[in-house]
Amino acid sequence: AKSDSSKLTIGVGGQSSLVYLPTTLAAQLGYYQQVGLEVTLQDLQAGSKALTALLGGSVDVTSGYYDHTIQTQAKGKSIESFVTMLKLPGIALVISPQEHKQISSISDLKGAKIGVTAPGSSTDFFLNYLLKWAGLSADAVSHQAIGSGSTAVAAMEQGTVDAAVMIDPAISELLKRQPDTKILYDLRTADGVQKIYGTPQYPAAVLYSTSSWVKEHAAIAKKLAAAIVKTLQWINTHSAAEIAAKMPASLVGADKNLYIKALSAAKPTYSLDGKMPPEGASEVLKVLSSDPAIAKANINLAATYTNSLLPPS
Amino acid sequence: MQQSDLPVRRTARARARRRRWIVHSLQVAIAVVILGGWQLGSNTGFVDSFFFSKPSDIAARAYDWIKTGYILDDLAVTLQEAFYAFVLGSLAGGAVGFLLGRVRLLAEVFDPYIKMLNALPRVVLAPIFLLWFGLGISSKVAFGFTLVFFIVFFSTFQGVRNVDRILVDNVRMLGGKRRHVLRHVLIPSTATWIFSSLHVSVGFAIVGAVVGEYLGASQGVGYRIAQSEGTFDTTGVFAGMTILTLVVLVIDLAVNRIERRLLRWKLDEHMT
Amino acid sequence: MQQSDLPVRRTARARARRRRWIVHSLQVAIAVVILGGWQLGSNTGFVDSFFFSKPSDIAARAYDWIKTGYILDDLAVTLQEAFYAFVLGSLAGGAVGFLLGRVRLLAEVFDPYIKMLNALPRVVLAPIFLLWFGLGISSKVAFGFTLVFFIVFFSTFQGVRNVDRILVDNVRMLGGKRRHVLRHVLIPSTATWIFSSLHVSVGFAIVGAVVGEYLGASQGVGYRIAQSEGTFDTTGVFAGMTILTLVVLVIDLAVNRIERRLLRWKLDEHMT
Amino acid sequence: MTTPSVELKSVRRDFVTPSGDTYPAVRDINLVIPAGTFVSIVGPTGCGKSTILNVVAGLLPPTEGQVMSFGKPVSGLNAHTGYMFQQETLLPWKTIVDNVRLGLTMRGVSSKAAKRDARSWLKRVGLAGFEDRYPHQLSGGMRKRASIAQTLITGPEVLLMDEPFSALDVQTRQVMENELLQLWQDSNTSVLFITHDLDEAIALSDEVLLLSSGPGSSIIGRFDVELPRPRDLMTVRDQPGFTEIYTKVWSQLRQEVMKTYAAI
Amino acid sequence: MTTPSVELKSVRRDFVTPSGDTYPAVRDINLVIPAGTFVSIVGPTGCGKSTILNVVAGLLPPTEGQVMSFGKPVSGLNAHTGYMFQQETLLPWKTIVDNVRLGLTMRGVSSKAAKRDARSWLKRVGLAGFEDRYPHQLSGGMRKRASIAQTLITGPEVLLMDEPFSALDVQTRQVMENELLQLWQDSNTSVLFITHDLDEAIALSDEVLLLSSGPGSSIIGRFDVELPRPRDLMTVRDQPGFTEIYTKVWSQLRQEVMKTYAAI
Ligand SMILES: Nc1ncnc2c1ncn2[C@@H]1O[C@H](COP(=O)(O)OP(=O)(O)OP(=O)(O)O)[C@@H](O)[C@H]1O
Ligand SMILES: Nc1ncnc2c1ncn2[C@@H]1O[C@H](COP(=O)(O)OP(=O)(O)OP(=O)(O)O)[C@@H](O)[C@H]1O
Ligand SMILES: [Mg+2]
Ligand SMILES: [Mg+2]
Repeated sequence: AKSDSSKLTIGVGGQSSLVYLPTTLAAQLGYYQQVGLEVTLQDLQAGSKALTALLGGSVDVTSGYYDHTIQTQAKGKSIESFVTMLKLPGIALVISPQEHKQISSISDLKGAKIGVTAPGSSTDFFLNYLLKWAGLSADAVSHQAIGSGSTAVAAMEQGTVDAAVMIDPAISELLKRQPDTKILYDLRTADGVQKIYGTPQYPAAVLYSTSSWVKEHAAIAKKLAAAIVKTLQWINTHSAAEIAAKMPASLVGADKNLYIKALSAAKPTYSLDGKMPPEGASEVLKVLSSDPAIAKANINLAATYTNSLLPPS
Repeated sequence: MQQSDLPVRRTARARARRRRWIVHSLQVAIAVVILGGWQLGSNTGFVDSFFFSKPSDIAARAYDWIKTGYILDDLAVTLQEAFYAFVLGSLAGGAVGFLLGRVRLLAEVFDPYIKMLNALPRVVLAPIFLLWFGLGISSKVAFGFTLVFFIVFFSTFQGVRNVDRILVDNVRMLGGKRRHVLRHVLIPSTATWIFSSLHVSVGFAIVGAVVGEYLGASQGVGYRIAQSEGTFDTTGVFAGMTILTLVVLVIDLAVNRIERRLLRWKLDEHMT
Repeated sequence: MQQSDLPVRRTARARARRRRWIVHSLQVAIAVVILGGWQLGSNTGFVDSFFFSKPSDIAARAYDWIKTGYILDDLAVTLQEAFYAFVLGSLAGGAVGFLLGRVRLLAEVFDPYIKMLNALPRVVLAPIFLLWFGLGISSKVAFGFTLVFFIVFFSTFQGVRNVDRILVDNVRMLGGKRRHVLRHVLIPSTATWIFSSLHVSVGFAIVGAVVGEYLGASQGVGYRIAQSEGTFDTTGVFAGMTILTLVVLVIDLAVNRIERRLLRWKLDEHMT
Repeated sequence: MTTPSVELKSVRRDFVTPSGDTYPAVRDINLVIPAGTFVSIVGPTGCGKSTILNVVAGLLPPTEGQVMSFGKPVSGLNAHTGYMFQQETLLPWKTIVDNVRLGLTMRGVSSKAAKRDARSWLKRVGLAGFEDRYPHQLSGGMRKRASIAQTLITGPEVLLMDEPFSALDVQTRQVMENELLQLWQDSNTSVLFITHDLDEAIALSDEVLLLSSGPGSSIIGRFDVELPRPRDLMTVRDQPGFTEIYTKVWSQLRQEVMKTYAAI
Repeated sequence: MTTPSVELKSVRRDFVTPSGDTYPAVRDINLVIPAGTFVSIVGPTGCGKSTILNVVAGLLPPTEGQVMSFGKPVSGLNAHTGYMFQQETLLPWKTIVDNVRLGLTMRGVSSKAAKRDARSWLKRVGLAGFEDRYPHQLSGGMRKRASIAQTLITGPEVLLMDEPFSALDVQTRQVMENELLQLWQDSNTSVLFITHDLDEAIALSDEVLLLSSGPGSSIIGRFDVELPRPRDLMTVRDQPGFTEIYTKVWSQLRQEVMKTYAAI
C-alpha cells in the first residue's frame, strides 16, 4: 500500500521457521537490492497473522502458506501467489517417544491424542486429510493443539500426546533429544509426499499478495519473484552450513549445529524454480476441503496463483 | 411504622424504578447504535467483514452454537478453568496480600520479587506452563491464576495498609487477637478494595483460560476461537467472544449481588 | 531542636539501618537459594536445561546482549511502548474512573459494557489491533493500553466511590467547586488506590508491549524473545525476560519513590 | 424588616432505617434567623440538631417544608453558609495551614496571602507553631480548633457551628468564645450554634431554641436572651437575668432528656 | 499496700515532627493508680492527656521510663485495660448491637448471650431501639454512647476513658456519670479518666491530676478529692470542700492555659 514503488514490506509468517527461510536469505544475500527493491521484513510469528496484516494493509506482500490463497477466496477475498518457495510441506507425523504401542500406520492411532500446531492450521488440515486418506472418520482421533515450538517438544516427550503433526525445527530438536523417535509420515521428502498425495510436489510456503496489488504492481512482483528464484538456486547450490553462515545469528540461535542439521533435512523441500505445480495446487484444495466452508465455496484455483511473473527459466 | 405506603418510601421507590428504566433504555440505545452502525457498515461494505463479520451473522452463529450444543461442552470447560483460576487466584492473592500487608518485614523482603514476577509476560511462559501442568485444565488454571493472583494481591495489600489504625487498636483493646482483627477489621475494611479487584479478576480469569486454550488445548471456547481464527472464520471468532462476554456479564451480576449484600453498610451511606 | 543527635532520632535511624540490612540480606539469601538450586539442578541434570536453561548461561547471555548493545535498541522500543501504554492507560483509566465514580447514571449505564470489554481476550483481538494500528509501535501501545486501562479504571472508580463523604461536603461548604473537590479531595483520597493499581499496571504495560511484539513486530524485547523461542534458544528467552524484570524493578523503584513523596502524610501515620 | 438570613418553614426530615422503616428525625421546624443574630440550639443528644444544620446548609434536602436563605429558596448547597461540622473534617493529606487556607485558595486568593491569613488564624486559635503538622499529628482539641479557623477564615454570611468547642478545656473554650463573639460583632454574620453547654448557649446568643427529644423532635422552647451587648464572657454569668433564663431552659431540657431514660 | 493497677515511672514520650525534629509531648510523668481508685486527668488541650492514656494502654511505647501494670512491666498491649478512645472507633460495617457485643464475642461468649448483654447495655446508655442501625445512622452523641457501652461491656480491670461524655448534653451526661460510678463502685475497677469538665473530674474522682501545657508537659498538680463515697452526683457539687478543690484546680489550670495564648 506504499506509494513509493520500489519500497515494500513483506510480512513473514515466522522468520525463525525454516519454511520461510528464502525470504530472509534473499535479504541477507542482497538480492532484493540487486533487483532494485527496498524490502522491509516484518516478522509476524504466524502465517495467519501475516495474512491478516496483508489484508489490513500493513504489509504489501506476505511470505506465507499457499493454503491461505484458497481459504481467503472462500471468504470472498482474492489473493494470489506469484512465487513458490517450498515444494514440500515440511511437516511430519511423529510418534511420541513415550508411545510404546507398535504404530505402523495412522489406523493404529485410532482413539489417540494427536497434536497439531494450532486448530485450523495446515497441520490440522493435514491430520484431517490423513484420516480421510486412511478411511477413518474425522473424530477418530482427538486433536490437541500443542503449538510449534518447545511446547510441542515437551508435549511429545512427556507423552501428553501420542503423536503429533510437527514442523521443523521442532522435529529436529525432538530427534536430537530423543534419537529413536519414530516418524510415521515424513512430508519433508518427495517420497513421503508422493505416498500421501500421489504427486511429488505440494506447494507450501509462497509469496502472495492481493490480486489487485499483483495486478497493479506486476513489475515489482516480477522483481521479487526473480530475487526469490535466485535465492532458491543459491540454496540449491550451497551446503546447509554455508546457508547457515549467511543467516542472521539471532535466527540461527545458540545451537548452530542443530540449525545446520535441520537445514540439511529441510533443503530438499525448497523449490528450485519457484513454479507452482498445478497438481499440487489441486491437492491443497482437496486437503482444505475438510472444511465445509471451503468444500461449499466452489474455488477457482486458477485465480489463486500465477506462474507468469516468474523469470524465464 | 410497618406501613409500606408512607409517602417518602413510595416516592423513593418510584424514583428508583424510573431511574432503572432510564438506565436500561440508555443501555439498549447504546447497543442499538453500535450494533446497528456495525451492521449497516458491513452491509454497505464500509466495515470489512473479513475482519469484523456482521452482527447478524455473529448472532446467528452464536445462537446456532448454543442451540446445537456445539459450544456448551467447551463453555463448561472454559468456565471450569476460569472458576478455579478465579477462586485459587483470589484466595492466594488475598491471603498473601493480608500476610504481607500485616507483616512489614515480609512485605519489604518480597516486594521486588512480586513486582518482578508480575512483569513476566505469561504468554512467553506458556511452554513452561504446559511443561509443568500438561495440556489439560491445570495449565489454563495456572495461566489465569497468574493474572488473578497479582490483581487481588496488590489490592488486598494496599487495602490492608490503608486500614484505619484506630479501628484496629480499638478491637485489640477490646481483647481481639490477630484473627479477630483479621475477621472484624481487616477483611471488612478491605472488602471494597477486594471487590474492586474481583471485578477485574473475573474478566482476567476468563481471559487467562481462553488464552491458555488458545495456546494449546483440545477443547474450550479459546480452542474454538483459535480454530475459527485458523480457518479465517471471523464470524466464529466473534461468536465465541460474544458467548464469553455474555457469560461474564452473568457472573458479574452475581459478584455485584454478593458485593451489595456484604457492603450494605456502605452503599446505604451514599443513599441520602 | 535542630540538633540531629538526639537519642530518639539516633536510635530510630540506627534501627532503620539495621532493618534495611536484614531485608537486603534476606532478599539476597532468597535469590541465592533459588538461583543456586536452579543452577545445581541444571548441572546435575535434574532440571532440564532445554526448558529452563541455566542461571549462569542466562546471566552470561543477558550480560552479552547488554554489553554488545544487541538488546538496547529493542529495550528502548519496548520501554517506549510500555511507557505510552502506561501513561495513556493510566490517564484514561483514571479519568473515566473519576467520571463514572462521580456520575452515577453514567456508571450504571456503562457498567456492563466495561465489564464485557474487560473480559475480551486481547490476544484473540491481535489481528484487529494490527488492522487498526498497523505493525508499528501503536498496536503494542494499544495492546498494553487495554490491560492498564481496566486496572486503573476499576481502582479509581472504587476509590472515588469510597471517598469519605464528609470531606467532600466540607470542601464544598468551604466554597469548593467540582474541580476543587476533584483536586483537593477525590484525587488525594484515591491516591493510594491509584498507586496500588499503578504497581500492577507497570507490570502489565510491559507485558502488553512484549506480548504485542511477540505476536508481530520487527523489533523489541518481545521480538527477540519470540525469535529465541523459535530457535529453541531457551537461554535467549530467559535472558530477555531477565532484562525485562530488571528494568521493571528499576521503574517500580521510581513509582515507589513518587508514591512515598505523595503519600507522605499517610506513611507517616504508620510510623509510631 | 430585612429578609432573614435563614428561614425554615414547617421542615420535616425523615430517614430510612435499616429495617426499611421511616424514622422521622425532626418535624414541624419553623425557624427564622434575622441577619446578624446569634441563635443557639440545645436539646438532648440525638434529637436532630445536626440534622437541622445539614438542612440549612443544603446538604440534606427536607422531606417536607421549605428552606429559605436571604429570601431565596435553598436548592442544593446554601452558598451563604459556612459550616463547622460535628465530625472531623480536616483533610488528612494537607498540613494544618493548607487545610485552613483551603477556603481562600479555592476563592482564588494568592497562595502567599492565603498562607499569611491562615497563619494569623492559627495563631488566634492557639496553634502557632503547629502549622506544618498533618491532622493526625495533633490532639483532638487541636484538630477542632484548626477546623474552627478553617471555617471562620472565609467569613461566611451565615455561620453554622455544631458543637465547636466541646473538645476544649474550659479556659481555651472561653478564649475561643471570645474570638467568635468578636468576629460576629465586627461583621453582619448570623450564627446558628449547637452546644450542649447551656451556659455557653445563653452567654453567646440572642435566642436559644430548645428541641424536644426524638423521634420527630420539634422546637418546644424559644428563649430570648436580652442581656446587653457587648457582653463580657467573664462576667456575663453574673448579670441579672442570666440565672433566670438558665433555670427556665434547664428545667425544660431536663424533662426532655428524662423522657429518653424513662424506660430504664 | 496492694500492687497498683497502673504505675508510670519517669515516662517521657516524644514525637517526630514533619520537619524531622523531636517534639516532646509529655515528660517526667510519675503516676500511681492503686487498684480500685478513680483518677482524672485535666489539662489544657493538646497537653498530652491522650498520649498518657495511649502509653498506659500499651499502644505507644514510652520514649523513656517504665510502665507497670499490676506489678508487671507493660510490653505490647496492656491486657488489663479497656480503652474508650477520644476518636470514633465504632466499626462502620457492624450494627450498633454487633459493635457493642464485639468484646464478648471475641471472648467466646455465645452470640445469643452476647446480644442479650449488648441490648441491655444499649438500654443503659439510652440507645434502646437503635440496635440495628449502622454507626453513620446515629448522631454524634449516640455514637459516643455506643462506644461507652462497647468499652464497659467487657468489664476491664483498668478503665481508660478519653473525654467520654463531652458530646452529650448535661442531663444525659449526668445519667452516664451515674452509670459509670455505679459500675465502678460495684467492681474493683480502676479508672483513668480524661475530661475538660472540672466539675465532672472532681465529682467522680479520688484524685485529680493537672498537666501543664505542652510541649513537654508534666504533672504539676495532684489534688486528692476526699469527698465521701458513695457520692450523689446531683448534690456533690454542694458538699463542703467541693468548691475549695474546684477553685484550687481551676486557678492553676487557668494559668497553664493562658501560657499558650500569651503570645497573642
Ligand atoms: N442516615 C441516617 N439514617 C437513619 N437515621 C439517621 C441518619 N442520620 C441521623 N439519623 C437519626 O436522626 C436523629 C437525629 O440525628 P442528629 O445527628 O441530627 O442528632 P443531634 O441532635 O445532632 O445529636 P447529637 O447531639 O448527639 O449530635 C438521630 O436519632 C439519628 O439516629
Ligand atoms: N503522631 C504525632 N506526631 C507528632 N506530634 C503528635 C503526634 N501525636 C500527638 N502529638 C502531639 O502531642 C501533643 C499531645 O497530644 P495529645 O493528643 O496527647 O493531647 P491531649 O492532651 O489529648 O489534647 P486534647 O485535649 O486536645 O485531646 C500535641 O501537641 C500533639 O500535637
Ligand atoms: Mg449532632
Ligand atoms: Mg486527647
